[in-house]
Amino acid sequence: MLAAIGVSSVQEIFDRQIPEGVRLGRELDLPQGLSEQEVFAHLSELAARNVSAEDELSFLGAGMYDHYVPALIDMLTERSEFLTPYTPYQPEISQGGLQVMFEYQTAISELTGLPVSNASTYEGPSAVAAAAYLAKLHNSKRRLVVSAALHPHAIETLHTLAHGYDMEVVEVPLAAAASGAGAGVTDAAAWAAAIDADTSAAIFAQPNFYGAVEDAAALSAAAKSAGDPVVIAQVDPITLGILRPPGACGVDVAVGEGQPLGNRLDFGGPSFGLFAAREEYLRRMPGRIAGETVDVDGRRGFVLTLQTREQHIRREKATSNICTAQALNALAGVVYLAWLGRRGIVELGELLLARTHYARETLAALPGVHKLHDQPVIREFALRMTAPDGSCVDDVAAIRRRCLAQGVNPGVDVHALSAREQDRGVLLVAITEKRSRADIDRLAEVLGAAVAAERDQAAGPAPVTDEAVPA
Amino acid sequence: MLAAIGVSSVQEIFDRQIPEGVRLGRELDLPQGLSEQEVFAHLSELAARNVSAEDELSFLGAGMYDHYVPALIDMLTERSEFLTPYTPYQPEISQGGLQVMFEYQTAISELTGLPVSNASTYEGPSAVAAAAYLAKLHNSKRRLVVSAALHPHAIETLHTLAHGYDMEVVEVPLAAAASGAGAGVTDAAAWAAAIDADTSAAIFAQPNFYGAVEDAAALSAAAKSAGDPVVIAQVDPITLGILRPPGACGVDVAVGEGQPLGNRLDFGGPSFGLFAAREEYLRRMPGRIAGETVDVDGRRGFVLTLQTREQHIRREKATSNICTAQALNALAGVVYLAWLGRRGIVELGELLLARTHYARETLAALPGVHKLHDQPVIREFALRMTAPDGSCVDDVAAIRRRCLAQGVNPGVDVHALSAREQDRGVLLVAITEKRSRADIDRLAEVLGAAVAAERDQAAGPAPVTDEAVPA
Amino acid sequence: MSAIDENHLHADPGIDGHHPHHPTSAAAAGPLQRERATTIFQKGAPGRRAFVSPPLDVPMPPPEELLPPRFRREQPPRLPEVSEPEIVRHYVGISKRNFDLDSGFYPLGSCTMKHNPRLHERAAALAGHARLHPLQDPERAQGALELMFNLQGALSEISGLPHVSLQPSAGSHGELAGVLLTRAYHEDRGETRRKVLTPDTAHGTNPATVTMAGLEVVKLATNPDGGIDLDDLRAKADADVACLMLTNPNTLGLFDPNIEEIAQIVHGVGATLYYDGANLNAVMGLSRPGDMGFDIVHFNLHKSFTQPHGGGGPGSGPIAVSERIAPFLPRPVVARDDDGTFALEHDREPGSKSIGRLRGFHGNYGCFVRSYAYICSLGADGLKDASEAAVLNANYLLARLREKGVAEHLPLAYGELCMHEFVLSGGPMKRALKIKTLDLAKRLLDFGFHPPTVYFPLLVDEALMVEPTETETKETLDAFADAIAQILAEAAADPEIALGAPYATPVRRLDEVAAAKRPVIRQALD
Amino acid sequence: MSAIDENHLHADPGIDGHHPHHPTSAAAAGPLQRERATTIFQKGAPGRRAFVSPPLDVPMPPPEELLPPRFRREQPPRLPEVSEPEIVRHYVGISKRNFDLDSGFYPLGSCTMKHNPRLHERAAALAGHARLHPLQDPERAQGALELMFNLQGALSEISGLPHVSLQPSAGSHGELAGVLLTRAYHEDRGETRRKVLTPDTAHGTNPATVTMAGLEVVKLATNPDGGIDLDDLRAKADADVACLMLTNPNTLGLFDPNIEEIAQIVHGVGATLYYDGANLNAVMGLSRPGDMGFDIVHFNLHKSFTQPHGGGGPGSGPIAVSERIAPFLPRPVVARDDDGTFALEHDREPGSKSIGRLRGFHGNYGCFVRSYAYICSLGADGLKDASEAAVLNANYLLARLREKGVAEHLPLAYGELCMHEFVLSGGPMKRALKIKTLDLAKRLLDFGFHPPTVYFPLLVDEALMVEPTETETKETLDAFADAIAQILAEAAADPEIALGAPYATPVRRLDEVAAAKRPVIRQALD
Ligand SMILES: Cc1ncc(COP(=O)(O)O)c(C=O)c1O
Ligand SMILES: Cc1ncc(COP(=O)(O)O)c(C=O)c1O
Repeated sequence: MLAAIGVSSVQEIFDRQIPEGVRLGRELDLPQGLSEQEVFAHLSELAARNVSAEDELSFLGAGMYDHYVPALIDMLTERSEFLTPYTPYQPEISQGGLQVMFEYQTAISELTGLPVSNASTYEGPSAVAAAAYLAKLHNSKRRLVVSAALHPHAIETLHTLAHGYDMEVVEVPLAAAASGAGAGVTDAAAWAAAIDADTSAAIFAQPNFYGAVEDAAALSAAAKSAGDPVVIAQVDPITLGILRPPGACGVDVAVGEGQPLGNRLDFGGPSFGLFAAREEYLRRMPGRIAGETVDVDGRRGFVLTLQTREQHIRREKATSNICTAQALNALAGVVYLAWLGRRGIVELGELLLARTHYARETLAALPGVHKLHDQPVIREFALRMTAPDGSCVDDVAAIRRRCLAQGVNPGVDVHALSAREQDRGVLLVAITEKRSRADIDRLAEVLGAAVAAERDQAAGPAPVTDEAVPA
Repeated sequence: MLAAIGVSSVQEIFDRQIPEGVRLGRELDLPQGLSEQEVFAHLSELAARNVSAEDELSFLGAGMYDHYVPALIDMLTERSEFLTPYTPYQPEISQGGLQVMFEYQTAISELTGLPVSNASTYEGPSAVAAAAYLAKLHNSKRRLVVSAALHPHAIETLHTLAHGYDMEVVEVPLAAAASGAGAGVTDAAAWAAAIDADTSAAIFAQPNFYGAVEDAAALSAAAKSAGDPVVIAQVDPITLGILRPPGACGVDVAVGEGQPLGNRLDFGGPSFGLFAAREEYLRRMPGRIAGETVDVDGRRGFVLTLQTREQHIRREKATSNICTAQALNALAGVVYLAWLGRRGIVELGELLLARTHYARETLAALPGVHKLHDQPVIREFALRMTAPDGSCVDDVAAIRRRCLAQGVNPGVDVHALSAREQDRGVLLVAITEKRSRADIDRLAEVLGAAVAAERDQAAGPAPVTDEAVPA
Repeated sequence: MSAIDENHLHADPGIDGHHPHHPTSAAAAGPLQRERATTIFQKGAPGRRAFVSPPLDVPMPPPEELLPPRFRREQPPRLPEVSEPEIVRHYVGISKRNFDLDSGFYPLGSCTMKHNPRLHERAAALAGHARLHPLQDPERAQGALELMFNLQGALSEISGLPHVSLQPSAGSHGELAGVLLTRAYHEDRGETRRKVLTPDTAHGTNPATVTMAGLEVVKLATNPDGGIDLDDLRAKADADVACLMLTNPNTLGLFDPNIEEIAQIVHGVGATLYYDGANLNAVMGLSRPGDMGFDIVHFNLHKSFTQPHGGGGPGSGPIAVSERIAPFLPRPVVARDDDGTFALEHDREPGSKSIGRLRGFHGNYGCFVRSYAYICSLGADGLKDASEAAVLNANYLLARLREKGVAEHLPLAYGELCMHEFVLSGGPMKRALKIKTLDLAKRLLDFGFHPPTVYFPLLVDEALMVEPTETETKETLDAFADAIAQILAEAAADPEIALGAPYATPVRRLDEVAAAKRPVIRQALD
Repeated sequence: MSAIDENHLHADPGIDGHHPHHPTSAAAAGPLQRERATTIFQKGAPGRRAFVSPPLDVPMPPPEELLPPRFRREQPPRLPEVSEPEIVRHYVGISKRNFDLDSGFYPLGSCTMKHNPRLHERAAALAGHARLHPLQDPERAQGALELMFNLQGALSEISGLPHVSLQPSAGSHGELAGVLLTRAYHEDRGETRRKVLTPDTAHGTNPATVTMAGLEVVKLATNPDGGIDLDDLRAKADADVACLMLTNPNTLGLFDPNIEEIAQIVHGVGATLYYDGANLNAVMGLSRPGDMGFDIVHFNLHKSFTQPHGGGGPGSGPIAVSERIAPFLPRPVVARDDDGTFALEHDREPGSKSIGRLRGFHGNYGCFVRSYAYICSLGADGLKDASEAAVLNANYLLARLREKGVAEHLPLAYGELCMHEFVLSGGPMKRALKIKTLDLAKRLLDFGFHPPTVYFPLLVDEALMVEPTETETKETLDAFADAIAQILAEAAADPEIALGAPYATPVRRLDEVAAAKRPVIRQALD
């Protein structure tokens, strides 16, 4: 090969191209290579030092959920034909991937009740920011009004990106606990008040971060009458079998985290962000979109379409900079939805609804444990822990530690996640179809004991040895 | 569908065909069906109650070994195209499977140094019995002479099947410990003496059940000069990168357990049996054989060939009754061999040789632990445990229990496996490339302590509490 | 190309429309046909490799010391020298030259090609199953033993026979166990019975097994209804008969209505009744071999219980037996002790009547995991539903194939209804249309279907044995029936099309005679 | 059909030999072409399903109580109604309409389509990784945090920059982070710089990112050697320049020999230097962006570090930065505490300068597992070997394509040697042979190759950008070069062949204009 190139060594190829001053000239300071079995042993050892959802009874959620992933998804995503190609730039040999995108778009459109969907964005929170950018492109206004009941990561991401967009973010607080709806939902009055003629987008979550079903139709209507913003809802796709879809609630753009649809937890990624909108936003959507067409012989086929939105064509005028997205994760999503099917998504929704209700009622009956709000909940709900004097318990962490020691992870310490004052004492509990009634009862037992012990300890020192048995 | 059939119910189809007296008329007494997630949870729970080679430091072998299975094997065996078809009865749409068989046959032929191989038999011990049947078909003689150093399961299987063949099995004992070679190898004199003109086959294992490299060439030569038997060797394919192949040792038929070649442990199956022979046995071989040919347009292709040997054509005159065999396991085998490659199989052999030698020397240096024999060993070796008075320790089980409590499975208690007197006090230790020097040193430490403790206990009662920590 | 790339049920099966009489012309060659088969041994280059050895971490004594030269191999085996990417491309590539069940309809009679749920692969791959050593101490393998115990129990309940051995590796291995059991049973009673009755519809493994077990095959005739000829049976049932081996429903897809009488006759002469369980998929939860009077049953876990077929295995062939046969069962079996723990029962007592082992270890456990998962998924109701749907699908497809245009050429060989499969005769087709069953089968390849089993059972002229299974949709059955009709119509117009088929497969008809005459069964290397 | 079924490097790429001028005739239609695309929404039947719900094991209050009607969906979403076997057949079937890296050569420039070892999939699937919740307490996720920490360290060492954030989800997300960091850096110094310089060879994500980050793109010219035009740079480098974004080697596959001077100029005006790491595969262990003077680098783990591309993701785009940029990094990052435990460092102090989060949680951890496994497998020596082999392969293929018969039609656009990829110009081909780069690409499909990247970079007329990667064999490179030569020879004889290509793919050229004009982007349902 060297002779064909006309060099005497590989070294020469580099020497002739890389200036001496920027050659490394030493070996990288990294370990030497390992055999396959050694690498696998190392990665297994690291895995063994993580407590996965397989190793404890977990009620963690807050954006990613331990739903059951059917085995056929692994089989399909591991097929070379789906796993190893890149973006379908050559449609003639990429009809598989393109058709998957087209089917995915159909499924998301059906779920959201909105006519257009792209083929995926990165994940949930960044999809919110991408939707805000769509609003900016659409109306060139400067204000982003966002409910504080969004996932904290979504709000933080929006702040980061809005700086780049040269937009201002206005947060709408939660309704006060005294109000009719209880705390944990967007304050409707403040929402309406925050939206003005300069508001580019108004953003809420459904169900919101605290698990509450918001009055989406009312929020949308209020936004539209207070100004002319793009109404953006961050939705949870798994709830849309039973929940009124955003398209039927006056929402313009629906985004959300796709992980619950057949994707692994993977310590937070990769997953996918769903992104659907009303027709009028189609030509400003970010990301890939597959469209139907015909070939020269009249056969039905699919292509990447509306590419003039995209960076590789429009460069600095593109509607987004996104290039590599989450095709394989979106494949898992659409296969999952096909697996659930028209009936299954409703049945699953009803099961979650019933179990989550049962869990909320059971846990809220424990002394010192209260519902954060009274809104309906579907697969997650927030609890507030109180001290015997009724004040909120600061140290959810201590309660959680007691539960963890029993092999039960009771959910997310919201304040630890968000660092927001409003979230002190709040525990967010997620229920999937994998958490049976027996599991919920076990949580109630363990959480009840943990709260009681903390309250006792607050009252006076007492030994906790009998509970400190390692899992 | 019922209308097309012309019945009013499915029940009617059955009622019209199954006599009332043999209809079940009740539900099966089995649990009701479960959802996918429930079944998976149940199977996971059962799995969790097994101590796998992942859960302990295991030196178990004696026929199946914890070799590293490269990831690409899983990927290929899980491809629908290999996993879900059946026997390639329609060659035009089964070229993939047929070519795999052809490649497999080539690899086995290369390994064994014998020109013909079938496409797989069930597994190791039954392959020995299948080879004996080949001998019967070949020479119609009645005596099967078999070394007692075969795997006990192979000997037992041979007895079972020989009854059907109307053949007699004569076992050749191990050489006495006093002899030059030490115990653990076939007694050469007894071997020669046992073989006579009526001997259909003479069968030995290489390396034998006790890990010893036998003098295969000498055994074959002795057999041929004592009579005219078919010389059958049960071989371990993983050793054949460095060990003189059976074809070069005068062996006529080589059989063996294929599991070490890229197959899982699977609690003993499925795996595959390899079966190779000299040319003259070709038309009496059991099982499928793929052969090369051309199609009507002259393209190279593969078919199942020599089918007139087989049950579906020859029925009661078939050379074997085998039908469904182990195609997928054989695929794993040939992919593994391609992965190892021409150099890798030698390197792996050398690594095993060195580590096994190190392990044997290290363990045999422990008080009360002795080599069973001095023959070379490649990946497994037998130890004899003795009491302080030099008598053999009956209770290998007790020693093993002490090791297990430390998370180390020191190997197989041979007497527990074979129930043969000769195997009392014998521990069989397997070393694969997954067992590092550090692992071997750990075994030495744990085994040394266990033997010492047992010897102490034999000497007088002493507490063992400090060792009885659960793994 | 169609046969292996798509379950395209409505596709034009594509001979070049312009050249119907020149279907072998290069013009019709599909791309996979342009690819010449190259084995892995013909790829790569010296020095290439995928394997990287773990480090040599122990002292290395002189090689002669470890293994004297006379034991050493002189030249390494000429295995391939290929990198990992080359291996992946090679095997992914040739995999595409296979048709498979996940890609299309596979109505291979007698083989029960039902869908293989991927859950089973996931469960079987769990380390606690896949990496469990067979000689792990029973106390440390309780999950596996419980699984085997439960599976034994389920198979016992499904077959209606009290004792089960999971050991046999496949159906024919189960048959061998069964005939050896029969021999042992008779020998234990001091009898040497030499004959085994097998109907002429029997699968080839039945007679082959009888011979391997040292007994002698006596054929039984089939009556005009497709069942056992009772007169023939009565005539042959004598004191030298060890056993009658029967498949019920038999290989014609027919349930023998005289089964009770047959059992009576066989038992009347002191012989045993063996049930070839390959067709159990017709009767799960509906009728049980034990209740029919059978003494020994084998199951094909890779048929009724959906172990994937793997291109020809692995399978698993457990057996269930009646009380009188139980003492002779291969050992070990799994038993539950009084304290609820599970044990491998060896029965090594001196007086043991067990025929002994048939193989190493405990059977194909990996298959047990899958079939047990299947039984758990379906449950009592689901198993019955599966058999009902299998029989419904078969009868529906049969009805579709009894329509005008097909039935005259491919009449049902026996009976009116069928169980889970049925057998058509291609005899009239051969006479009227000049194409044989083989030609029809080959032409089906172009339509993207795996053909039915052909030329079996032997007593049917030009047999075509169709087993759709319960996991196929009505749309698929209709498309298959349409394809058959289309092929027959096409043959009526021009038999050459079918005679030259297939056209769209990676290779076309292969010269099997040449392959057998001068066998080339391995890659030549230099 | 060839393009997606086999890496058949020596195959006749098959236009019907008898009709070279009628390649679109039905005679040439391959079987996948006869199959009309049918979506999963068009399959199944009412009532069919795969999902079985776990039992309702809790009391069921009245539905209105759980969820009032006004919140309820009225009609279920019209998802498919299909059984599991139908789903499997459907997706297995359409998967076969994809070309993929495991099936053939994929020299897509700028994309580094190197082999994806299956070990990585196995490791990533371990429950301890795959089923780890992102909000698991850090003490209970030490393995994951250590992995991330080690990966941060390795990327830091490879890039020569001290601080790493793993958060960005892909390359362009990393770019966005990078430009926002630059903005934050300048703003922190009280400067509002509005301009970002990008060469005209830049990938589209660079300018698109600049706009999204609120800054303004200023284009830089390329000099005749393919590097940055230093005069243009000097002219444009002023106090309003925030950053220069550069790919090095650039998208022409050329290492900019003036990189040190460029860095000097850019730093001289107080701007930052951003390294688009898409081409890092050329220089791993050989030259480091940090040593070249770059302040910010993004990595494409799905390129240099072999995360499978998944049909267009997932990817992962970590960034590494110099000390001066470090305070602004997105949080959290993984840190090692003094006691050896690993923690997520959030930096929530009031004075925090962090630009904040770019997404939820910690980044695409599943990708980290794979790329970390890759780095462990290769090690210091292996990474260098990989880059050397990538560059060797590219130069060898370039040499083959500079042979007579090809070079006159497809000259190298710039330079003599190349790094890991090279760009040819199809301009002369277009003029002499009347076929465009697009036609050449389409004709390559018939030969079973994925075409190179086409029409990028923009400054090359009829660009063809070829990146073979290090995991391809010489045999494959030769076959590809031969195919190119053959296509050119064929075009010289008859350009219509390439103009009409492809022929052997599941569909042929598609009407993209119609697709964009009246977009149909979902299945219509009734
Ligand atoms: C009726 C019948 N009996 C027996 C067998 C043999 O079963 P196996 O292939 O599992 O050995 C078969 C399988 O093909 C069969 O169809
Ligand atoms: C040079 C270059 N820069 C940036 C990118 C964008 O990377 P990503 O697709 O990961 O967002 C690409 C990828 O296609 C690229 O080739």
